[in-house]
Amino acid sequence: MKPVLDVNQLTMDFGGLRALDHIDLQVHPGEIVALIGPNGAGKTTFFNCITGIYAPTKGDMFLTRPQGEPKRLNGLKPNRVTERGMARTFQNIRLFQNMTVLENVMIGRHCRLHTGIPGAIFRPPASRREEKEVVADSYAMLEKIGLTRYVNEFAKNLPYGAQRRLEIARALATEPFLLLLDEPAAGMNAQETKALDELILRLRSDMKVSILLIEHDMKLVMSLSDRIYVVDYGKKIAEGNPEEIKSNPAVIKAYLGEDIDA
Amino acid sequence: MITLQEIKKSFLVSLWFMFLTFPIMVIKVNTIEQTIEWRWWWMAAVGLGAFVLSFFWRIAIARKEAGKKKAEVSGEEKIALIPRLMSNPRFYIPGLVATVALVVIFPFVFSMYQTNILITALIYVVVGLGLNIVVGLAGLLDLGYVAFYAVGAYSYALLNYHFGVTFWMALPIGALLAFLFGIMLGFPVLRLRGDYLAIVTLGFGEIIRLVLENWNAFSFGPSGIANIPKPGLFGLKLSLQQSSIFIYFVMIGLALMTIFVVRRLQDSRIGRAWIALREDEVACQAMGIDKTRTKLSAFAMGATWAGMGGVVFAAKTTFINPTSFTIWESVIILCVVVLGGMGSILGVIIGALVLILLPEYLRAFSEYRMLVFGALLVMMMVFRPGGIVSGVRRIYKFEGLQNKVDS
Amino acid sequence: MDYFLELFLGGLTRGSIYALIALGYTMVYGIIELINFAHGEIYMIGAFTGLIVISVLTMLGWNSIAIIVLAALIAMLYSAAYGFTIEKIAYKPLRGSQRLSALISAIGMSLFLQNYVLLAQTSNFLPYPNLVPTWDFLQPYEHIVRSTEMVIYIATALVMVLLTYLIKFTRMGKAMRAVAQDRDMSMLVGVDVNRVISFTFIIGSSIAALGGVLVASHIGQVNFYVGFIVGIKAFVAAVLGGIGSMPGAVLGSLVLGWTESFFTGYISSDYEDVFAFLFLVLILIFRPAGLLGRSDTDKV
Amino acid sequence: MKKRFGRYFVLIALVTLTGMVLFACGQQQEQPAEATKEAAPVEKAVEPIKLGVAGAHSGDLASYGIPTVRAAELIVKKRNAMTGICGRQIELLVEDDVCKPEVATNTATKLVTDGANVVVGHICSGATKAALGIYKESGVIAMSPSATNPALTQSGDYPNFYRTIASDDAQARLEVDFALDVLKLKKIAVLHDKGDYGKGLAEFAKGFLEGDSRAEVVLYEGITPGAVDYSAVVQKIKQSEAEAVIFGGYHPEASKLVQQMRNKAMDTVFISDDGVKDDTFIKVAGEFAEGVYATGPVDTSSNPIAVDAVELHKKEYGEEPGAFFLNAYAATLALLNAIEKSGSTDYDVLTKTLQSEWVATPLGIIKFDEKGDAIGVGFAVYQVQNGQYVTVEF
Repeated sequence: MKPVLDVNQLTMDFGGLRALDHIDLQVHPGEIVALIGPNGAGKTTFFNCITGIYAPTKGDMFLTRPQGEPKRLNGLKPNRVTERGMARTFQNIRLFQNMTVLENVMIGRHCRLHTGIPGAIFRPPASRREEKEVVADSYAMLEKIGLTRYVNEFAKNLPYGAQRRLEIARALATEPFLLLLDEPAAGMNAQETKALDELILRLRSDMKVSILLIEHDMKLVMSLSDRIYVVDYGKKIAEGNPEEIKSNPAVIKAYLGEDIDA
Repeated sequence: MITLQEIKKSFLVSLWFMFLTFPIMVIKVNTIEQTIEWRWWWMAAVGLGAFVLSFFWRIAIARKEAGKKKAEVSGEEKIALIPRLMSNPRFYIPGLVATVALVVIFPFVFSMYQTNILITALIYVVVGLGLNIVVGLAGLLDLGYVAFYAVGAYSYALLNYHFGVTFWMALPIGALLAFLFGIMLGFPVLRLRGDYLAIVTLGFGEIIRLVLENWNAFSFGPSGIANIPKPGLFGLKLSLQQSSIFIYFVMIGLALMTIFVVRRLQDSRIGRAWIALREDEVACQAMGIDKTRTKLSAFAMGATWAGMGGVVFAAKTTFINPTSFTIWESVIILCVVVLGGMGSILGVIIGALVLILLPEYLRAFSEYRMLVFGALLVMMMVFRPGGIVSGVRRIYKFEGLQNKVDS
Repeated sequence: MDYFLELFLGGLTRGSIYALIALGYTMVYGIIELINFAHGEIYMIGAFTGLIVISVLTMLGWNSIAIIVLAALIAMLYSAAYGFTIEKIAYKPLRGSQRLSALISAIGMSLFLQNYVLLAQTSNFLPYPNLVPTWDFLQPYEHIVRSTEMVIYIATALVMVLLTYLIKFTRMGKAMRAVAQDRDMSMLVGVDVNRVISFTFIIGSSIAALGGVLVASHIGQVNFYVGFIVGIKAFVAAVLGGIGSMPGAVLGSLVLGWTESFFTGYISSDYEDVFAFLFLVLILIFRPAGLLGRSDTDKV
Repeated sequence: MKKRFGRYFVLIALVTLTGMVLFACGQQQEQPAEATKEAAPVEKAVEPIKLGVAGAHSGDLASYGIPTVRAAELIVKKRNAMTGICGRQIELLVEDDVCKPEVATNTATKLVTDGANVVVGHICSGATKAALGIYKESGVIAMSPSATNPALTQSGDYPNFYRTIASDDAQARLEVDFALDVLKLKKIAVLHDKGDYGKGLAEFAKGFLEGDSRAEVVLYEGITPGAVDYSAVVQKIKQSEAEAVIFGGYHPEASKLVQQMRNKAMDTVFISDDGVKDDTFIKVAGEFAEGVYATGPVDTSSNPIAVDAVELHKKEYGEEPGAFFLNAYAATLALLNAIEKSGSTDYDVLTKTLQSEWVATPLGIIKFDEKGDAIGVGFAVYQVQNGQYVTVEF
């Protein structure tokens, strides 16, 4: 089976600084892959390269819809990448603050709809039907994620955990087959993290979506991920399933630093 | 009750203003005749005025601060008076009848002068709603909006002069030309944000005015184009009174169409994309919205209404020259949108009516007219920063699956 | 070659004049991100105050050097007072609200000040006595550069140096830079933000007043409307250089001055302003944050 | 759909209803004058003659509009003290149009609605063109003291328009003839201030010069009013080796140009129009004004009416009269005289009287031709000699 996401020799330089150094990474259909590493290792930069926000210095990126043909991502603008089926969330929440929860999710539906300006003005039956669908689909998404309580609330008034889940709901509204989660559990307490764990597993099974996850909460990473990539100072230092990573000396050194006496 | 402490503060304020306005107010200098005139009683007037006004100012500011704090504390979105009135049916049905009645009888009851200034106000409603799309919905600060207004006006004037195009043909052509100009002037500014966008659009507005002013062969330069025909009614010869009444109803129709279309756009997919663009450009693009197309569509749709407004403006004044399309026009249209209430159709309508009719009714103040107008602008903004109809952006209220849009 | 030199100096004069006003725009914008439309009027009020002081002093029979210096100082004092008062009335109450409201308030204040001077003084152009003495060492180059132009160059350079010193090496300068970066954070670490903002308006306004007095004596006349056009041009220059950066404002002003001067000289003055604006658009397309502006890319 | 749609009407109604009724009633005391021609002969009723005055009273061109208001005020005050005209007091309706066409239409409509019988104004040619259509349809005669655009009279579109100032082409013709015949100049630069007055005149001058083999137009440029510095344009004039500059525009720009030219040690002859033939020009330009030629209405300062008018102005307002004051004084006198002689404010009667009766004004004894231009108002060439304008006989 061809990998859903295939990244090889991805390199990114900011002036003299090499943020990413020849990274290879694959995500297979239905898989949950984690990308971990200390702060400043280049994880978010990696996300920004594959979603088109930055243009990488070197390296190729391919996205393949299950049973589809690989499509090259280099040079695509972020909205084209999302249309191709790879949606993302952000490390610091970027919701549309003065729009309601439902409207935020409806924005996610945008690239799947077709009503243009004439359609909006004259509202032919097709556009009217599409508007009804948008509302129904968005509400269904909120039900899946469990946010129907806040449907008409402004995004800025939501509690922190709910805002995180709204970002995931909005990303899923674009009907991706690969979901990028950028530290979804950041700032969450244990009970919220556990709920998030179940949610992500449920998403994988219900929505048939593979997930690439950046996360610092090791318990969550170990319990969720099928495979883990570890990066440090822009270089890949380890790859494998959770058990291998737990015992990998390079990972321990990167995370916990040298033993004094060793 | 006015405490001693407040009196002291006001006294200090009045001293400060007397010092501040001393040179300009008191010493009237005339270097032509080398004469200097000392007007001490003006200083006394300023002192007294400042003393009294400072009391009102402090009370108003205190009330405003208290109002804001109460809103923050209670957290609930304080729905402004007007939208609350709008929503209960007992009030709006009689209001609806009153509107239609007033709109129909207005030109016959009031004098031609009143009708004329109301036509100007309606033109600014249409143009204001256009700019509202660009500034209010999409959040793109456009200081050169008058360029599209000029495109509309000059396209009608020139087409009529060279090819005898009538008003009714020129209206769509003017709108289309402005639409194209909207896209053309939109492209170079795609990557600009905030004040850089403002200054470049200001530049475009000036470029178009200067080209109109200097390129005599094309636009007849500063001497402008005269006797532009008013809109005809199937070739009938209309007297001045009748034609101004006819233009009035044309404008009412155009304004209604604008309101209808802008509301439709606001509630549509493109409308949401504009609002998302204003909220957060990066997130909006990451969610699959094509930033370029959305921005260009905002510019182009906004420009279309300015084009139509320009065509009617040319027909109404029957003479245009570049001095009518200066930066000041863009500024006034921007004031209409911001003062009325950004993003709210109702606000823009009220903003246009207030900002255009006010200077006319300040005519009684003759040369103090613009002074009072400037002062009112400042006061309106200080005490209603969100605009007259502020805060309530028409949100998409979800009421169960048989969804109904709340106005 | 002589033609080029004179156009160059002409552009330098224009640039220095724009710089004296653009600095005020950039400082105010840097601190509270407001396009201070009323700044052009502050420049005009500075010129008028100078004219009034000059008239009174000439009546008392002072000699010309003392007059121009005192006139400039008093003009700067009064313009600073106007700047301070305007900020307190029209901008301070709007600090929390959306930026566009403050912009409209500035426009209203600009309109108010124009008509205030029109009604208090006169609508006609008043001649401005040129008290800057013609220095003898300039005599042979009289036709290339005049003493008033020389004074403008020196004043601009002096102001630039003083400002850089103020911003870089004084406590208030550090506070201004802090408030420019992040107003709320500065408040948290104990910076009296209101005092800093008032101080910025005072400095910006007094520099504009200095410009007003010097330019009016160079041109030789002044009226209530002088501030509007020059204000817009100075704002264009400030944005061209990268709004918010002091060296940017001066650089932007000089570039704008030279563009206008050379295009007038070599092509045509009919489209002088058109070229200036086209040039601005071109620069902003390639450097969306102006020549020296820091493009604050969003941290994703 | 309908219910939602209706809501918006509520608000338009609310606002227009309250706004209109409140303000409109305030304006409604005088019942709106019917737009149809007022054929009623002047009864002895006390109904006043309404004299409209329209022009720029605020904004950047205020200094060109305010002297006209003062001229009308002075005459009306004087005539009302002497039992007005045929026993009817004169009521002055002063309206500001900021020299902008769109405001001028509102101003004209307001004057017509308030029942103005005749109007002195408007000041700028653009605003005048915008307003004349309204006056024409309402049978109101408008006489401008300053609008010099030739099309206003020669186009024949505005039979109700008169002016007490010669048109641009006559002035341009005089300037060119003076430059070529008297000063025998070969290379001339033509400049203007991009305004409808300045550029209109400059185009005529350029046309006459190009039509004449004796001279050559070495430079034709527009300068930007309100610019901080004109050294670039002055360089260009020097570069073009022009012997003289013909400038179309107003005195603020002219004085800046002359000052910077003399500073660059250029002794180029400077010829300009009546916008510059104004004492303020000499005061502002100071010693740089020496030797400058300017065309202007024939010198009538020795004319007793003119002397009396200037005296009255100084006594009333404490300063010298501004631009086009004498022309406005003449226009007001001509209109009132026509009403007095014909005993009616009817359009046709007035038109006949204006075109037949000679009237004494500060500009001399004048009458109007059927196109609207004043006969007897000519232009003369003046030169600044030690601080004053002196007529140059040629």
